[in-house]
Amino acid sequence: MLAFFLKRLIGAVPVLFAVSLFVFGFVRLLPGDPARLVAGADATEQEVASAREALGLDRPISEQYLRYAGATLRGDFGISSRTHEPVIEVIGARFLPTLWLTLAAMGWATLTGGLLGVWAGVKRGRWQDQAAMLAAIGGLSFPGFWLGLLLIDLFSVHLGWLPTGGFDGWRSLLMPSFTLGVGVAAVLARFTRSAFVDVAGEDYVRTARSKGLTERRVIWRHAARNALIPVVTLTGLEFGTLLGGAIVVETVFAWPGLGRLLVDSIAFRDYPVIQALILLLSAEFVLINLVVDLLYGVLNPAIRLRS
Amino acid sequence: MADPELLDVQDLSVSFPAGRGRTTVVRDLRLAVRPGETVALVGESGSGKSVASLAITRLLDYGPGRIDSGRILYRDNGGKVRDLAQEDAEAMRGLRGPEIAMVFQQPMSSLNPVMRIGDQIAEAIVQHRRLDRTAALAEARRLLERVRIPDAPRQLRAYPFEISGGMRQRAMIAIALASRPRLLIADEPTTALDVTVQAQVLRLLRELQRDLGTGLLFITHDMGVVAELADRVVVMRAGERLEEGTVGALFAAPSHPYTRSLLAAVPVLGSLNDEALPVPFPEPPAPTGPQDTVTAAPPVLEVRDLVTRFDIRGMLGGIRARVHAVEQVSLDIYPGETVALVGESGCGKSTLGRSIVRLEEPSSGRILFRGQDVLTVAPNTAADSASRRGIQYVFQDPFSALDPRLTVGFSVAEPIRTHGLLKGAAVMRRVEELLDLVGLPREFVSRYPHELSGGQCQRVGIARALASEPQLIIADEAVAALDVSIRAQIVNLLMGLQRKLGLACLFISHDMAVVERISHRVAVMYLGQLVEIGPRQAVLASPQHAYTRRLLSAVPVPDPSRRRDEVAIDDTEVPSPLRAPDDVPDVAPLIQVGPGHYVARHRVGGLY
Amino acid sequence: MTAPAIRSPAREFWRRFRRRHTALLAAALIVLIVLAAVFAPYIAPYDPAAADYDALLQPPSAAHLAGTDSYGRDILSRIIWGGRVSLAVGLISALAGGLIGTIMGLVSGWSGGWVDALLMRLCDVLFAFPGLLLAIAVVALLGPGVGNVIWAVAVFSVPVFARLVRGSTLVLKQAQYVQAARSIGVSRFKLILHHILPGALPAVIVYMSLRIGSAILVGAALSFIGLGAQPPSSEWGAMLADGRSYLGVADHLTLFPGLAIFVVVLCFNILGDGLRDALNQKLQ
Amino acid sequence: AGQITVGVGDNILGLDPTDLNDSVSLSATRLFFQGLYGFDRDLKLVPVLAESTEVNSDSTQYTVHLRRGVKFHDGTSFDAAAVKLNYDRLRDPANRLKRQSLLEAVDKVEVVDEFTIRLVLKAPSGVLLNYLAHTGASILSPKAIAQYGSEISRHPVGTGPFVFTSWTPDTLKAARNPQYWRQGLPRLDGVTIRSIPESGARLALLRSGEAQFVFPLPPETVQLIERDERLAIDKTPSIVVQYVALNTRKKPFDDPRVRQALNYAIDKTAFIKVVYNGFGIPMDAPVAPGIAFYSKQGVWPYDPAKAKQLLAEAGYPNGFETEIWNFSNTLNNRASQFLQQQLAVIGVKVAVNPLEAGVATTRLWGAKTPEEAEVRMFFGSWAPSTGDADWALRPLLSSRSYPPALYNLSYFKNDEVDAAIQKGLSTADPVQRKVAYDEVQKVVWQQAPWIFLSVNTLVAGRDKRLTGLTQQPDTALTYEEADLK
Ligand SMILES: Nc1ncnc2c1ncn2[C@@H]1O[C@H](COP(=O)(O)OP(=O)(O)OP(=O)(O)O)[C@@H](O)[C@H]1O
Ligand SMILES: Nc1ncnc2c1ncn2[C@@H]1O[C@H](COP(=O)(O)OP(=O)(O)OP(=O)(O)O)[C@@H](O)[C@H]1O
Ligand SMILES: [Mg+2]
Ligand SMILES: [Mg+2]
Repeated sequence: MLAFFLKRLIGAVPVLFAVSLFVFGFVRLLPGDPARLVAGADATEQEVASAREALGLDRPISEQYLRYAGATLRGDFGISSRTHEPVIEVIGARFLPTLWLTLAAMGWATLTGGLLGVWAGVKRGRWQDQAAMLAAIGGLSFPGFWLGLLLIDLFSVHLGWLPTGGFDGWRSLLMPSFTLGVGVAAVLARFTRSAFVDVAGEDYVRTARSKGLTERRVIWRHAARNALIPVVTLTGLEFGTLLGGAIVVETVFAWPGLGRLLVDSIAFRDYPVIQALILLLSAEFVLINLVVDLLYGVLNPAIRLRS
Repeated sequence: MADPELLDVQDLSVSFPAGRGRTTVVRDLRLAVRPGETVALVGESGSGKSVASLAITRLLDYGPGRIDSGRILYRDNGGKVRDLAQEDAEAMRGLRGPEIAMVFQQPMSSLNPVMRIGDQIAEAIVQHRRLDRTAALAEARRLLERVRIPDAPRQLRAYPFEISGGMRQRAMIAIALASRPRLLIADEPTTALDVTVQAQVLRLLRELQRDLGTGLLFITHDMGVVAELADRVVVMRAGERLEEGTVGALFAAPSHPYTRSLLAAVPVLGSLNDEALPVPFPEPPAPTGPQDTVTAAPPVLEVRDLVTRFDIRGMLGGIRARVHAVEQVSLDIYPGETVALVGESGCGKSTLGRSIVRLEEPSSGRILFRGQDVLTVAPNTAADSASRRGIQYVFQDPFSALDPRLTVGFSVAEPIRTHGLLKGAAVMRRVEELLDLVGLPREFVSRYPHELSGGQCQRVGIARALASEPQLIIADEAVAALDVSIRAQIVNLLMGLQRKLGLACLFISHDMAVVERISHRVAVMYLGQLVEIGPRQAVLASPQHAYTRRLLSAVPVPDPSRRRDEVAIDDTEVPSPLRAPDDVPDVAPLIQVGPGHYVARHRVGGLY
Repeated sequence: MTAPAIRSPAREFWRRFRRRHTALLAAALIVLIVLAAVFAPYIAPYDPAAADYDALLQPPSAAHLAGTDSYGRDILSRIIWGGRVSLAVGLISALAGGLIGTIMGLVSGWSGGWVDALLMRLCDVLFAFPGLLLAIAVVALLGPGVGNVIWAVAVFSVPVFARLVRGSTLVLKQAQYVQAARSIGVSRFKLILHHILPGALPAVIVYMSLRIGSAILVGAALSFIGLGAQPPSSEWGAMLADGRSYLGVADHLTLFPGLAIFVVVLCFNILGDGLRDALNQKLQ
Repeated sequence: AGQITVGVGDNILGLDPTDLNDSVSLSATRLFFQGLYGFDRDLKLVPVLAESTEVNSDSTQYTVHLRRGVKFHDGTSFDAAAVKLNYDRLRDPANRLKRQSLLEAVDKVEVVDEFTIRLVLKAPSGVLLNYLAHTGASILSPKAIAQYGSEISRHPVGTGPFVFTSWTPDTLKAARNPQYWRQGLPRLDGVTIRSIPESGARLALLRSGEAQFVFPLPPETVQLIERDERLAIDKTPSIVVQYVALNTRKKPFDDPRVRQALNYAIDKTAFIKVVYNGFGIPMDAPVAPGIAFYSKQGVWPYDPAKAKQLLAEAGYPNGFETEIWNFSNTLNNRASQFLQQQLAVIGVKVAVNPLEAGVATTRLWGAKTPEEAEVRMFFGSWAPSTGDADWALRPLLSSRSYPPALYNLSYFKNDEVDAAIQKGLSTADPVQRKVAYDEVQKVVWQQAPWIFLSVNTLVAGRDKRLTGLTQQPDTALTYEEADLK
């Protein structure tokens, strides 16, 4: 187990290295002159030049990479060219809000999505199934910003119950996490339903019924658990994606998260922040997929991992 | 009748959707079970026995089948008579378990693949007996011990895929018994069990009847078991009840011609005591006399020192223990020869067979097919393909060996197409021919596995194995789920092919009477090792190994007048092939005791 | 009596699908919408780009069934034209991503070992690389045409499909019947095609039908952060995003494109369900 | 008294005014910092930390008398030494401050006495005080500069009406400066600035009462505010001009008739109505009316027939095809689309190509020579942060301002204009400067290197209880006199 874990973690090192190299090249391939952006819209040529020097962009690209790689290995991610703060701090300040938002959104979305999906699966073909499906599709075809604005209009402007945005206590978390979770819940609901319908016809579900178990137990312990295996994959992936920040929701609710940071950093060609963010995201994904793989084994003993 | 009925099925009809209409598979069935009574339901494979039992428990509701008419009267614990055909789902749920329990025919797919055996048993206990989980698990362990599963504490924690076919079946029985039902419907509960365990399970059922007054509806093909166990017998064919009677009366004077032919086809162990070679059943087509098909040609299959072990892993992948399923087995099979492989449930028979077709990865040893080591050939080469075509495996659990998403026709045609034996419409003709051979209607080509009965599935498996015209068939309990007449037909079919094509066969079976009929030689396995091997006559008539002797003594006799009330069964701890990862068992060499007759002389697990 | 022929799994599937009337209806509706988009020039009542400064933000009326937008353009016509872009984005990206991802997942789950490790780490990288970043890059490098975005979206659905399919493959690989087929000597390709893929397909189909909707909405998200379709090509997502600041002032600007997306997503999901159910031999 | 919250559209990137160039951050620093000079709300130059200034006759030496009794937030006193330290810090290229060009003209900073300072220039300049009035030339506490070093942008210590409390990515908080040198001010106890990028959410912030002032406001939402009697719309004429630069080096824009035709082809009133919901006025000179030395030329009339005729004269009777770029955002894209539609009427087919911010830097400023430039039409705006005609005209229209040096995207070159711009820059005499800039504006208007579009009105939403919070034409907010009833 530990060996497996370590092996995967060590396996992640080349991945991260490849990512770092890739990202380094990628951001520089993007058209755009960071120095010009740093210097500002009405900067003079000298100001631009001095900004370029300050960013170290006047040096040969190989030297830039070596510096970057060396610093990264030491855990030094550099200074943001947009705010002049150390990248660690820039990201650090926004990691927690993103984490909260993600956890809250995933929390309710997996619960609701899973429940809704199983419910629809149980009532397959009946009106409850159809209603759940319509709700899910509604959730899917609602763009986040639209829903977000509607919620703000209702709960903040008209009812005055919740703050319009910002990262400030649990009340500020309600609307963003709801908005963010809707899509996930919808996807999970549809997906769980599908997996559930496949499993519900299996013989072992019949066996469970023959034991006289309550229908709830039959559904949850026997059918749902087997249906969970594909759902886990998706949940893991959605979780990872959300950890990368939900740009739209963060923007609507002025949530100081990583997604907006990424967009802003890209718009500003803030190389150090982009590089560090993507490295962080890769690490997250490696970790999440590791957990998903472990979960496979837990859920389905036949595919337990051989390290 | 003095006794109040427990179950009284009246004019039950059940149908399934078929094409645009429905087909009726159970028609006007009448059936009664009294408390403490054992009713055997026998009949042709596919005659509707399983469907009828599903209808009684109303588990049919969860599939496409419908009860069209009839009443299912049941007298519950409170003495109230209810018509189960009319009860609502919640009331039925309350009845299932403590009132009516069921053992399903297909134990593999009927166990939840991701739940531990112990939990699956304990669950029923918790639900109905109001015990907490620990107590329930302790009770589950007791149940496993009572169905003679070795190493019960560990098997509690095993998953279905980790245990042998017979163990699964016993786990199913344990689940059904867990709730102490008043009516137990057991659908072929002992087909995958070796005779010793079968005897013990039957005894367990009798005890249960005695203690709780449980009524038992017992579906089986084994007339020996019927004779041994049943009070009354109901014979079914094509969805209808043909006749019914007490076991004595029915065996003595069957009234319906079908019943008569059924009983005539029952093989009796010892009937070939004087015959050295296998002899086909006296069934049509006219038998051809003794099976003198073994030639002096080099063996088709040579197994040398084969070892297959399973690592038991914890939740997170660490090895906790090791199952020594096959330990240094060596075995030759010659063209035209049938070697029967017998032995206690869980002793490694299937694993040996599966290793030969490379479904398991042996840890060491060699397997030569026509001189070519199949373990070392590169995949996807001609040699590989030749061996995969030449050796065919008939799975012990036929249902899970068929792709549920493919039609029977496609599954049977698959080996033909894979090896490019035929093309176009010829494939179709060949598939039909194969279905004919195993006694299945041709329209089954468009059926799906879940639309078949247990015996029909098994025959599809056989047809599929025959499709690629193999030189060697490994038949793992291939006829266990078939009624005697079909079984005779299939055995004769195999023998016919042997005669015609020199087919060799490794015949894994618990049914000693069939073994006697079909095999040239018999190999006995015990705890993963081969303990005795020799000409059939020698092994069965003068068994040398203590285990072989015990095995033979437990074979039930298909004659109710010779019913043994208490079989001599030893209740010693069941030995287990499970060992610590570095504890390798010693294997004694086989010593010749007669012409071609070898036996291992050493102590293994309490025997010598 | 002549026995029925051995139908291939695909034919069997089609036979079952034909009986699912709602799914057929949804499919017909999709075809209709696609046709409307294709023949937009003949169907749309107005030129989608023609502005009428005397009729800004008109609510729905007989002349403009869905009203006009902030330039006085006919919203209905824009929706009909916009279908071209939106449907292309949704369909192409979901299909392409699904196809590649499925193949990757099958190979990965089936092979195991280093192939699996390599492919899955590749997925990790793709995942880590936020889709939006690539979309931005594509927009930056190739210009803000929606066509370019299609590929970005497609690429980023690959890892999801790959992991989903790999998950199913890992489970199915252990199935007794797959082993049985393997012991017969069925070639790897056929094994995967006939025994593994059909088992993994339901998940793929469901996810794909979901993905079509979210791909259409990617356009909205891009417009929202200012990287939308190239004007004046109308596109549902962009219409939604642009109309959002008129919420409360002129709601029909968002209502109708929103409705269009909803209907299309709904149809694809119903169709997806039909396909999925037709794959399940136990459902009649 | 009271606390207010102000909603703005972008993130605050730092709080060191000398190292900032985005208007949101600069505006925020005005809570804490002041310069020697400043602008009032009509963009008139007013002394702040200075009391008066004497300029020598050839405009090369500025002697500034400083205000006495002013203290920084950290308790240290404001004096000439502090000013010298600040100015030298800003000028020193080694510090790489983004605002270093503000003091480009200065050769030396001399302390005359404790409260007098002299700025010696490299060449005569008439606009130095405008530069000193720029927020970027604010005075920071020397103690804080020494103490915080490179962290100074997170620790603003100045002389302004508010003291820094906290700053998280989206929220800046400031509290009343009790020792503020202006008696009785500020009136508010505290100010919070929140960044709300989505305009709908920003609007909601105001409507839900969480904020008392939001800027900018999408013009189309004004209606919603007007419906709410607690709220008011604040309109401020801006100095931001919206125009389309036409690359005068490229065919067909090298022909003045074509450029004029394009000016005739656009209905400016409709443009303002459609794109900005009516908030703006048509441009009637190359600079906005708020700029010093603005010289009104009259609006280019909307006359498509005339436009067609001019095109025909120039040899394009059937129009031509070209491309328009802009910085991609909702309003800019909307504007470009509008232009596209209007030009289509006279047969000019325009492809709209919105540029992502980063891409724009290479596409627009990447060309080293006019020949390399790919730009044809560029829709953009210019906000001359010094409020002076020089910075409003020179960077855009002088032939020395071709990219990458400055921003002359129309690659406009006119000798008269060049000479006049130079003349205006090199004297402090208002009369001479007026003559020069009148000339520039007249010629530019005739030559039409741009399509002259509009001067927008800044639209902000305000809670009616909030008074005294003024917005300047360059979008900066002045909090000093704000009060909440
Ligand atoms: N889901 C189904 N759809 C259609 N036909 C079915 C279905 N299930 C069973 N049948 C058919 O009903 C008949 C009765 O099946 P059943 O399983 O009861 O047979 P059985 O008597 O138990 O046979 P066996 O001894 O082989 O298990 C068979 O012919 C079978 O093909
Ligand atoms: N995948 C596995 N993992 C762990 N243990 C296994 C696995 N497969 C089989 N075993 C164990 O190996 C032993 C031999 O099993 P096998 O299936 O060969 O028995 P068998 O002789 O065929 O029994 P039966 O007659 O009951 O079918 C059993 O103890 C079983 O529990
Ligand atoms: Mg059956
Ligand atoms: Mg077995």
